Amino acid sequence: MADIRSLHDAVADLVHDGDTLAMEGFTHLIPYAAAHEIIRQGITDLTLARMTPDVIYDQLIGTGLVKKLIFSWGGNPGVGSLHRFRDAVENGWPRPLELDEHSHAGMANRYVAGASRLPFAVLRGYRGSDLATRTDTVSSVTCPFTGEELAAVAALNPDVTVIHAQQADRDGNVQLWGLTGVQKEAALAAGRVLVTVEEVVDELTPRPGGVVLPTWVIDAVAVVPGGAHPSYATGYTVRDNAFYQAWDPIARNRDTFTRWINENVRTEGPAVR
Amino acid sequence: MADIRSLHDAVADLVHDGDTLAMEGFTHLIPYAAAHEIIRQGITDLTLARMTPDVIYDQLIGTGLVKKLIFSWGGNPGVGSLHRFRDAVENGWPRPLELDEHSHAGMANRYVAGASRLPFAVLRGYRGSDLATRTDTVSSVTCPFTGEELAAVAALNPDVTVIHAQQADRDGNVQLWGLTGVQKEAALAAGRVLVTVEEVVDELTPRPGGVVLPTWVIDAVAVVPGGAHPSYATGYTVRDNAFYQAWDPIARNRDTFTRWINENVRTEGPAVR
Amino acid sequence: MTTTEDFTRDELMEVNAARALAGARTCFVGIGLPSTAANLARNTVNPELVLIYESGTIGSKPTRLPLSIGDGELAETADAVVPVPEMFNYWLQGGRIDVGFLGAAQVDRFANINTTVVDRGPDKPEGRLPGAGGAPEIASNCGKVLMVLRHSTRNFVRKLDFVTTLGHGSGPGDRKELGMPGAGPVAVITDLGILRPDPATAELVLTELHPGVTVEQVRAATGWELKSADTVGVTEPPTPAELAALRALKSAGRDKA
Amino acid sequence: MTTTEDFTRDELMEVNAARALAGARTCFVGIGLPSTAANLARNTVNPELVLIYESGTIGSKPTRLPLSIGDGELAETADAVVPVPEMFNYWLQGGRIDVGFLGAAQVDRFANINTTVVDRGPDKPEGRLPGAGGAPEIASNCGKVLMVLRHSTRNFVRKLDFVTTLGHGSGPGDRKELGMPGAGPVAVITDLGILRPDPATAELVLTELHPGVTVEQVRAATGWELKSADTVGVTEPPTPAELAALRALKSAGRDKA
Repeated sequence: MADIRSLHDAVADLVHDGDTLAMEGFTHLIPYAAAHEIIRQGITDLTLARMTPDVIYDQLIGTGLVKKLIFSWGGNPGVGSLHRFRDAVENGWPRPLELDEHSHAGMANRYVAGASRLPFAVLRGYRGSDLATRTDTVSSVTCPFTGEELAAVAALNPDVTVIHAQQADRDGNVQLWGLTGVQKEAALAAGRVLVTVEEVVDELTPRPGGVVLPTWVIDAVAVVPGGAHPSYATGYTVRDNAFYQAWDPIARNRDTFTRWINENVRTEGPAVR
Repeated sequence: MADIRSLHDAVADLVHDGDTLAMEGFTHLIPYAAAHEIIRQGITDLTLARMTPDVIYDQLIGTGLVKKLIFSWGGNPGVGSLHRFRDAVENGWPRPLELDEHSHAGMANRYVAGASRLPFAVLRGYRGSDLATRTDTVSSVTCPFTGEELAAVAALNPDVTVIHAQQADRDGNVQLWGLTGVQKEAALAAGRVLVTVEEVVDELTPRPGGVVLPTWVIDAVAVVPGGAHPSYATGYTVRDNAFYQAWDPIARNRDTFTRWINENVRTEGPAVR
Repeated sequence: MTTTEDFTRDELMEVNAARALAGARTCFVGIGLPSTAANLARNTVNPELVLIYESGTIGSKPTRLPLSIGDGELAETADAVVPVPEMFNYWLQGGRIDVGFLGAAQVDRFANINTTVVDRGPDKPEGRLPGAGGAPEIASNCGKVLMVLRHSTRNFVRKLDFVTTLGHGSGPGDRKELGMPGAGPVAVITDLGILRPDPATAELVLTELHPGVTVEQVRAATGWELKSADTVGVTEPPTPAELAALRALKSAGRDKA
Repeated sequence: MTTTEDFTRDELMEVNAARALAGARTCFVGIGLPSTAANLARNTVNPELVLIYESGTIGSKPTRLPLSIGDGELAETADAVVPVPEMFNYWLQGGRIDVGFLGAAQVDRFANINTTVVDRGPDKPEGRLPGAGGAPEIASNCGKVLMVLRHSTRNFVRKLDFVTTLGHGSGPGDRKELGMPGAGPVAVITDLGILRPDPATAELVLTELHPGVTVEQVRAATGWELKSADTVGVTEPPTPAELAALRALKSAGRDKA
């Protein structure tokens, strides 16, 4: 059952040093505020999982809290590179970053296997690609009916998954809508689940495209209006494309990055928006 | 692209003697009118697939059009046995009925594999059950990561799938809502798709829980108001529980069954309701 | 139906089946007697019980007993409706469900279940039952399993004609060896009493009688040499509130059918 | 940007990329240049084109160029929004998509793609690119693949440093041997012209030049000995309508960014 708690307490209780942590949201509903809280609390040695690492993981990686990244596409969407991610991979700054790299189809199916509590998932993927040579979470299985060899990807079961949603009710049931990406799978695959929400409402009204996560699959809900910024929450906020563009020069340089984190995340409490 | 056609023409063009045919709908949105049209046209030697054969398949089986049934639970929900199904299996009347029998989890995953165009799906299922001894569409695979042995079920790709939905727009896009069962998977797994609908509307309004099938995955749409009777279409009709109860004595006897089919399906055009 | 005081044996079965759901958070509900029990539990011992039906509804709150597992009210009152494959993969196999509540046609001493075919003698064709439905994976994946069915030698048999759904196999350890996550059947509630697996042997033994029922009656209705627990209890008679709730539920069902 | 008459080389690339979508029913759209091309196609040669984005939108009709693959307008204007796993399993792997439109960091002569790492010399660490995203399975499963990228020896290389996404492997037959359902890359549209695989060898050859571009310019911008088709055509200059549509699309994007 989800308790409705402060972001500080929920993060402190649910996210631990050394955890494998998934923060999902496919450009929509990215849980930035929770990432910032993790930075403020200095929770470290994390293995981060996310299909599209994006600026949120650039920030975590640049602060040195991350030892490994499980992912399939690491860019600033529509803008360019993730400079902190590149600096960590290429130069080991502020610490080396181990990679477990997949395709989107593979990552999505790793979460599906995780949510289904199966040890692996099957797809027709990775064929002819060098990707499988750099990871031990891609293998193959042979169809017992046709003899076809198919890719097998290992289940991904994060210790903790954090997502952002539009609404929770007072019992801690959650609804998100719009692009809902792989959030249901990431949440159901995890050992612990934290959901930040735009607001608490008396009753969840079913929405077209709505995904409901009942309170009994969630550990904590924290109310953080605007907690997806610079990403967005359909019906509440719009994507701050200007921020994504502004991030490029900030992240390009170690000092400007560190200053930005200190001024906007570490010092100020919830990041400025 | 789906053409909007008469039920007669759509069935005549899309359903052929000898086809593997899936008519899905989990007690909700069962395409009875299409089944009756198949009976009127005498399309025969069918292999029928359906998780819950239900009264709709009792009717098809009793008319002798069916040589094989792929299923996981064959009863009249809440009422009792399917007498025509039992008579065919036990006594070969009006013809022997071959069975390919699964669990619900296995059948659902067979459709998932079919929709995904994979040759098989994996589940933790059939353990300790004799089911696997009577079918060649259950086998096993070994997880390449953990060594665990899991059940593999062969993909189910019907030649044609028929479903009933609430609405289509004039382009043939379809929306169904309420309990949507395994219909999306059954449709996407099939070679051809026929959708009967309650009505055609100018524009599909997204609904909570709505499943949209775009026109380019459908071959034909036929407008058949009440086409799910005695099943129902949320928002349009309610389940005719009395019919399901009345079916029991009708189907118990070969003559009363045949008379009912002749009077209500064969002679009268669309079944009385 | 034999009546005892002011309630029937079926009502004893239904009330005790509902009581067995006290404390459960989530229940995967089969149609028929399990659905009666689960809905009665929501109206008595466990108002917060989350009912999950294989048609895809999570948290249904029907006001009457559904005739089928896909009655409209199950969806309309649900917290969430999910596609059937998701129900079986993410929710059931995903280990999200505390209790699976099953009926059965035949049960053996290890609470294995047959719902597929029955042998009707050398010169007769196999008798056809409905089949497995969701039961094999419900019994494997739920935290524990409750069963409810009427007590007769036709239902409680020495040897199953077909194992549709594994309960405890041939004894302790079988489930673990097969890699089944859940604990399996913990109680079989009938119109005569309650059987539970002996922790040492996994064999079903008589642990409770309903008021007015004797051990001999239960043994006579069981197809194997039924053993009794060291102490056999007697179930509490239905309370007036339980009976009222059960009867209201059933008549609401009849009114609308 | 070099301009030729009243349009830029980028505009030539974008207009020709859009034209390549004439007749397609469904297109799996990568972000960036492919998204520009696909949206332009909807406003010019193929108003009925169904745009599919990996964020889960089917039939998006954005009025401006999305900055990211998950911009709100993609979902709000879509015929259907599906979960990301369903997109990759039922729709892409399910063989529902006619054309996959990809960008690339490095391409080789067989239209294989690298978007993972580049070798920057013996004393330098590998240069990091974004990674695979959806490309390996888009290239495998779509009916055919179009590619769009700017022409330079940095992009068109003799040998890939890493094969992220297979195009034609090492020649004809490789895709079939690997069991890939789709036909693979059929055209690479650049700011200089269009390369297509030779049917006999699967090697990319120059088949069209944009107006004002010479074969020598293209060869100089290609990292391998680029061959030409027997006859090298010249693409039609953009029509005023095409240019107007392209510029409107881009300025609408800028206004709202």
